[in-house]
Formats: sequence, C-alpha cells, structure tokens
Amino acid sequence: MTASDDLKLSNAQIAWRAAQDIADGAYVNLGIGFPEMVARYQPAGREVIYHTENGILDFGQEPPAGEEDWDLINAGKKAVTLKPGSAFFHHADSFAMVRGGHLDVAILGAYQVAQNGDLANWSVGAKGVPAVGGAMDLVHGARRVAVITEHVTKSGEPKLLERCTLPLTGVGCVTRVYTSLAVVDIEGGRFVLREKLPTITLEKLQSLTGAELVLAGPVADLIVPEL
Amino acid sequence: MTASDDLKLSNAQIAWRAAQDIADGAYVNLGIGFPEMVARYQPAGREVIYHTENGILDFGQEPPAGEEDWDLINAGKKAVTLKPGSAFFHHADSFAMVRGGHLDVAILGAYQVAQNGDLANWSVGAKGVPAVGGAMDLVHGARRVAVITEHVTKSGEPKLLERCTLPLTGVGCVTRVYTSLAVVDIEGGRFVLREKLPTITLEKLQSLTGAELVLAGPVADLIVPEL
Amino acid sequence: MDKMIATPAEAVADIGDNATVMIGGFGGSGAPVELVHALIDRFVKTGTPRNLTVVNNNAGNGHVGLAAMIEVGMVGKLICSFPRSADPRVFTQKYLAGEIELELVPQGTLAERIRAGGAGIPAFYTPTCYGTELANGKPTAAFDGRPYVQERWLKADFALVKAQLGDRLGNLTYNKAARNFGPLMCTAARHAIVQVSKVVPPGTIDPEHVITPGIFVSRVVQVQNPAQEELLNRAGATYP
Amino acid sequence: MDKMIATPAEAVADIGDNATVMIGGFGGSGAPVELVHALIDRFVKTGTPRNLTVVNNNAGNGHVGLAAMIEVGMVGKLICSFPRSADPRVFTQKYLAGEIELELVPQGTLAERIRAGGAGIPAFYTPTCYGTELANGKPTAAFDGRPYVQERWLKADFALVKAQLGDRLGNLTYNKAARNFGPLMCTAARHAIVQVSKVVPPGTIDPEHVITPGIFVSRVVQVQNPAQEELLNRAGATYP
Repeated sequence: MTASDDLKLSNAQIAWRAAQDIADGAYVNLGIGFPEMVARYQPAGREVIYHTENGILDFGQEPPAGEEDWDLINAGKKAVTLKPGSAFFHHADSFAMVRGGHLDVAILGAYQVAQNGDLANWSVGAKGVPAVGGAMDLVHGARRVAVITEHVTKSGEPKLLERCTLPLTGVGCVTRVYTSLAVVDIEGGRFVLREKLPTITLEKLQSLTGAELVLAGPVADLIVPEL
Repeated sequence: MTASDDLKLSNAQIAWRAAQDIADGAYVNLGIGFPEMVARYQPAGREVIYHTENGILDFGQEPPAGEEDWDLINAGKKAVTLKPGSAFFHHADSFAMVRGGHLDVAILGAYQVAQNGDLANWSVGAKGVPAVGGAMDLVHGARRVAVITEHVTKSGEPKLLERCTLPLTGVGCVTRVYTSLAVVDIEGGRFVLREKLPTITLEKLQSLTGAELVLAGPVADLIVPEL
Repeated sequence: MDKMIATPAEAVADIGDNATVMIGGFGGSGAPVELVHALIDRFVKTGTPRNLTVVNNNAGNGHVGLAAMIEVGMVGKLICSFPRSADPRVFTQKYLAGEIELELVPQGTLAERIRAGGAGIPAFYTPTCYGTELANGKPTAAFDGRPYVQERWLKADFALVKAQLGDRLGNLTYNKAARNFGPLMCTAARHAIVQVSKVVPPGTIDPEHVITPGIFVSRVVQVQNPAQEELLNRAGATYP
Repeated sequence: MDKMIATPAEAVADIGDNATVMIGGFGGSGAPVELVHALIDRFVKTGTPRNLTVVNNNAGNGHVGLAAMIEVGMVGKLICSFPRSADPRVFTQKYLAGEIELELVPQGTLAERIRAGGAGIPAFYTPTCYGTELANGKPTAAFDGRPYVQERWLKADFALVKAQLGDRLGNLTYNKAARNFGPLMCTAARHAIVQVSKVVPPGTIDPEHVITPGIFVSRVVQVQNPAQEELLNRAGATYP
C-alpha cells in the first residue's frame, strides 16, 4: 500500500511546494521540526516575515556553528539570527499575534487530518509524556492553517481521514494539506484534490487516502524541482 | 448643620493627613483633582512611587510654567515630570497594575461613602454627561482604597451614610475615610471612628454623619498643621 | 513589503460610512491630529465617512481633532470612558440633543476590551463595575467567592494612531505617555493607520525597544512636527 | 526603597514547602539557573522547600536547573506546555513512575493565564483547545457563533526570573528572546525574585525601554555572567 520513495516527494520537496504559496509580505509561523524547512525554499523576491512563539518577529536562518546565541532561539530551540526590522516581545504578546488572527499562515505537521479540517498532531494517545506547546493556539489563530505531511504513515496507513482517531489539536482548522503525493484543499467538509504527482493515478492516490478525494475543477500536476 | 470653616480641615489639611499614612516604598494612585494634592504632603524621608493610569510610574511634581511637555501628563491631564527610575507603559499594562492588586494605596474623592464600604464618586444621577474614567478600576485594584472628602456636602448633608443614594462606583471597596472632621475606618460593615478634631464633640460629629460612628478603641485627636 | 503611505489623506482614503474607528490618545497626548483632520477634510468634501463609531478614551476637547469630527457630524456613536475635558462643549451639546450615542466604559475595562480584541479573547471577567449601573445587562459570575462582570472584546475596522519612530515594516516607538492606547488599538483594528514623526530604515529601532511590532500595523505615514492637540486648544484653534 | 538582595541564597530563603513557584525561561533561554540552584542547595541542606508546584514552559533539560530541581525531588507538580527537551529523562522517569503530577496547558493559554493572574482577570475565553481533550472539564461558551473554552488565571507565591539590567526599584530589561515568560511571571507572583546580569542606578534604563516596571518586582539580585543552561547541558553538567 505504500508509495515507493521514487514516486513521492521528499520532505524538502513538500516544504518547497508549501513555500510557493506564501505571498510576499506574509507573516508566517512554521511549526517546530519538519515545517521549519519551509523557510529554506522561500521564493526569491518575496519578503516573508517569520514569527516564533517564544518572542521574535522577523528572524532569519541559523547562524554558523559556534556563533550561536542561546538567547536568540526559535520555538524549536534552535539558534537563529535577526533581520533588520525584527522585534522581541513577551509570550503573551506573542500569542496575541497568534490567537488574535494576525498571522497570515501557519504551517504545521500532522499525524492525521480529517476532511472536516480537524487536525491531530500533538499526541499519539495515552502512553508516554504528553506535550502540546503552541500547536493548539496556532491552529485557531492564523488566517490560513496548512499542513505538510507524508501522505501515509510509515506503516502505510492513510493520514488523510474521514475522522481523526488520535487526540485532536484543533477542530475544523486546516484548509490545505501538502503531502508527499498531492495538494488537497479542505472545503465544505470534504477533501478537494488540487494537485497530484503526474506519476500516480487518481485511483492509486484515492486508495492511499482515508476519505473521498473530491474533484472540483482541474487537477494540476504537482511538479517540484529536485532538491 | 454645617461645620463652620474654622472648625474643619481645609482640603490641604485633609490631604496632609492622608499623606501621613502612606508608607515608605508604597505604590500609590491619586485620583484626579483634590486627591492629587496628597503628593504635596508626602513626609520627608519616605520614597513613594506614584502611578498614573495613562501610563507612567514614578512621576514627579508639575514642571515650571512654560516647560510643560504635553506628552508627559497625568490622569488629570496636568503636566508632570519624571523621577530617575520612572517607566512608560500602555493602558492595558497600566490597568494590569491597578486591577491586578499591585498598588498599595488608591486615594479617591467621594460624593458619598457607605458604612459597608460602598463608594459613589462618579455620577450625580441622570442629568448631564456621565464620565467614569478609571475610578471603577481603581476601587477594585489597590490593596487599600481610601477616600478624602469634606465630611458633609456644601448644603450640609452627610456624605458618610448607611447606604449610598447616588450611583455606585464600587461595592464594599473603601476601608478608610479622611474627612474635614475625622478619620473613620470601615470595618465589618460599620464606620469605626479613629480620630476627630479636638474642637468637635462626638455628639456634633455623629449629627453630621449619616450612619452610626462606632467606637472601638481610643479616638485620637486629629491634629494637622496649618498649611 | 512597504507599508508607507505618502499623505494622511491617502492613508485614510478607504474609511467608509458606518465604520468603527479607534482613535489613539489620552486627551491630547497621543492624539493623531493630522490623520483625524484628513478624515474630516474628506467628510467635508464628500459627505463620507459618516455615522462612524469612534473608540477613544475621551470625547474631544475644544474644536480640533476628535471634537471637530463630532462637530462636523461624522460620529454616530462614541465608546469612551471620560467624555469630559477642559472644553467639552461640542460633545456635550450633541449628547444632550440626542444626536450622538454614548457607550460609557470604565477606563481599564476599555483598555482590556481593546487588548482582548487584538489578542483573540472574546470575553473576560473583571471586578470593575460589579454592582454598578455600568454592569446592567452584563453576565456576572463568581470566582473563588468574589463576583465579577463579563466583558466582551472590542475590535475596529480601522485604528488611527500617533507614534514617534516607524519603519516601512510598521515597527513603532511612541513618545512618553503618548503611548497610552496606541499599542492596543494597533492590535484590535483590521487596519491600523499610524502617523509617525519620523520614518527610519528597518533595523534602526533596536528590536529590544520596538513597542508595536509591525505585524499589527497596516499603513505608516510620516507627519513631521505633528500638532500637539493641547497646544492647539490653548491657542483657541478650530478645524476645519 | 531598595529591593537589592546580596545573594541568590538570601533571595530565595523564604520559599516554603508547597509553594507555587513560577520559573522563567523557554527551554534554557531565560532560565534563572543561579536562583534555581540556590533553591536546590537549600533543599539538599534542609529538606525544604519540598512539594513545590512549578510553572514553566518546559520540564527541564539534562541535569541542571529545573531538571535538577525535579531530580532531587522538590517538585510535586509541574504546570507546563511542553515537557520535552533534548534530554528529558529526569522528568520523564518521574512522570512515568507517578512521582510528579503534570498539568499540561497549551503554550498561549499558559502565557495568557499568567498574564490574567497578574492583571486581575480571574477567567477568560479562548478558542485554544476547544474540542480537544485538554478542554475536558472546562466550561465552554459561544460568542458570535464560535465556541470557546473558559480558562482561569494562574498566580504564584514566587517567581524566579532572569533579566538583563535591573535597578534598586526593580525596573528590568531582558536579553533578546530570553524575555519570554519573565515579564508575565513578575506580574503574577506575590514575590517576583529576579536575577540580573547587571545592577544600574535608577534612571539608567530609559523609561521608554523599561520592560518590567519595578512595581511588579520584589527582589533583585545581581548575578554577573550568569550560566546559560544550554551551554551547561552541552557540557554535560549536573547539579548539585
């Protein structure tokens, strides 16, 4: 049931595709881990301002090894740098930006996404130590909440589902999903297929998806450069 | 029924008396108008930090005429100066100081005070334009809310009452009243007389007061310098 | 990204009838006189924008700024804490004649409602005004045995704010106590329009000293040597 | 007024058993390592304070700072948003053994609850965590047709905070993103205890640049060249 590696996008390629949809002048929060990779593929000529929950607006890439300032980190606790025009603020002001609807885009990872926009990305159930961070705030704050993810789990189970089975991060919050196989919008409680890899058939894609993929308009080829 | 002028404290003297109770190191908000006068009589050797709702901590006296900076004003919209160690902040932070219980003392004027601590100081009823400002916040914020006031109205009516008849500013908030004739604490829903002018009899004072003055311990002479 | 606008007139050109407009300032301190006057100019010339709901701590003073807005008849409703001033005649007359609606809000509650609007908090509880007539019609609840009033967030279509330094990204500093409502109103308006005394390149304002980060600001217009409302009033100025 | 205290040990000398203690920092950035270690020293020597409720964004990393507090057994309950780190073994083992209680709070809700505690707001509504298991048992309400969860303020007996500059009145600045929870925790604790890298005379910090006004601070202790928790962990440090 799994898509073989040569027939799917790498994480970098998924991140690249998500980056293409970030407009010039957008305020963006990238979830910790995989989503942080999106910043690497910001198209030239666009000015994008990145927000990190721990209190920086307009930070830049990581510094060279050995030049880290550990009071200048992002939400993933990685060292970052500043751009001209950056600002520091405390946590309540930072989440006022998030919860108050001031971010244009938040891009998060996912364990599961449901066709009604529900997201599960913080807990795999009762075992172990639960940890939520800012994910539950981000999904209710940004004007557009997008997910980047493998299309299926490591064991081949669909991650796009009729209903999430894992504990929810937020209800009805996701509007677009960038996967290793496709770009899918969530509209009116349904998955609407927008783009798919040219190398995969619609039938195959549907078989790897846990809910109906609706066709509403043309489906474009998902073309991503080698990275 | 009125106390004649030579048998009562002037506003300056009431302010002086109230100032004696402000401890070294206290954070204090003085209501606009008459209460602002309290700052003039701060006893020597005490460091008191004044807060103004519009966003300054540790401001000083008014500047010489002609040297006003109209971006450096107090809540009464009078020009002030800064002391070393002052700070500016926005209105939400300013009222976080108020509402959050960070002020030691707020001193306010009053139309009426009731023996249960209710205060009426913002509206004389339906006529005219109502205006409340920060009074309703201050009465629920400071650790100690004191009132300075004439003992009776200009027409000789008591201002210390069993129940306020004017619209309330706050419920059960006042703990001490400095009047032109006496110092009265509010304890357990009653006015407890602490000090009175030596020139007025207890009977006379009671006749000018609209609720019972309880004696609970010694009543000191209210002695205030000529000012 | 460049949020710079050339003139106050252009900066306020799309404020429409019936809009809710937050206007910064505590009395004259922080009052964005030039932005307000640009809006008055448009109304006088075109009849628009009319029937505005204005949020301000006060109700104007004398015959300039917010008082002049009220005087020319652009304001249908005012949400404020203290509609008095040295010369409150303009508002007082309109109010007593029933020509302007007033929503009176305790000052700290006004500030917190605006902050809540900017922070995505639709309602909160405060002890302020419990047991008073300003709590009429509002839900109450007890927490830890003490009674509180529920207050709702306050948002606006536009905010007009006066700041000190600004850059093209919208980062701002303020001047002394003129800060007052400015940083809050920038967060609570769909479009925060800010006049700054001086525009500086990004990075000029130390990131430690930014008071309003640019994310909260839509437009920046430079007004060098802005009018101080208090001085206009002391000189007996009128507008338009 | 002089809020200066000579040593970290004296600054934390009256924190008692069962106290609620907010500890600043996001991971190692802003972690008041010297204050925390002074508290550990007292516990190791005297057995007090024990059964603390600690509020922090995280749950410690490695074997220093908050992780060391947990490791020596002073902490009965942790209120945090993200109890993971590069080396979370100390907390994880205690938690899985049932030796420490965890209250997991979304990060923005944690920040807002602390702010509410400092601002006299006993409860507020947020969209965050609506419809999730972290909303279990919490009241909900709809405003303008959208559902929200009611959250309560969070207060503490003490806050331990790391700042940059401080004066004897308690005015503070912070260093870069180490600001994070510090200004909030100072407001929400009965006694905010702050370690600063440098003490300066009042007036040295421009009143425009004060981040925490002194009214929120009880004690200031100078710790020159404070430890950076991240570097301690990279060096494999342990405490005590």
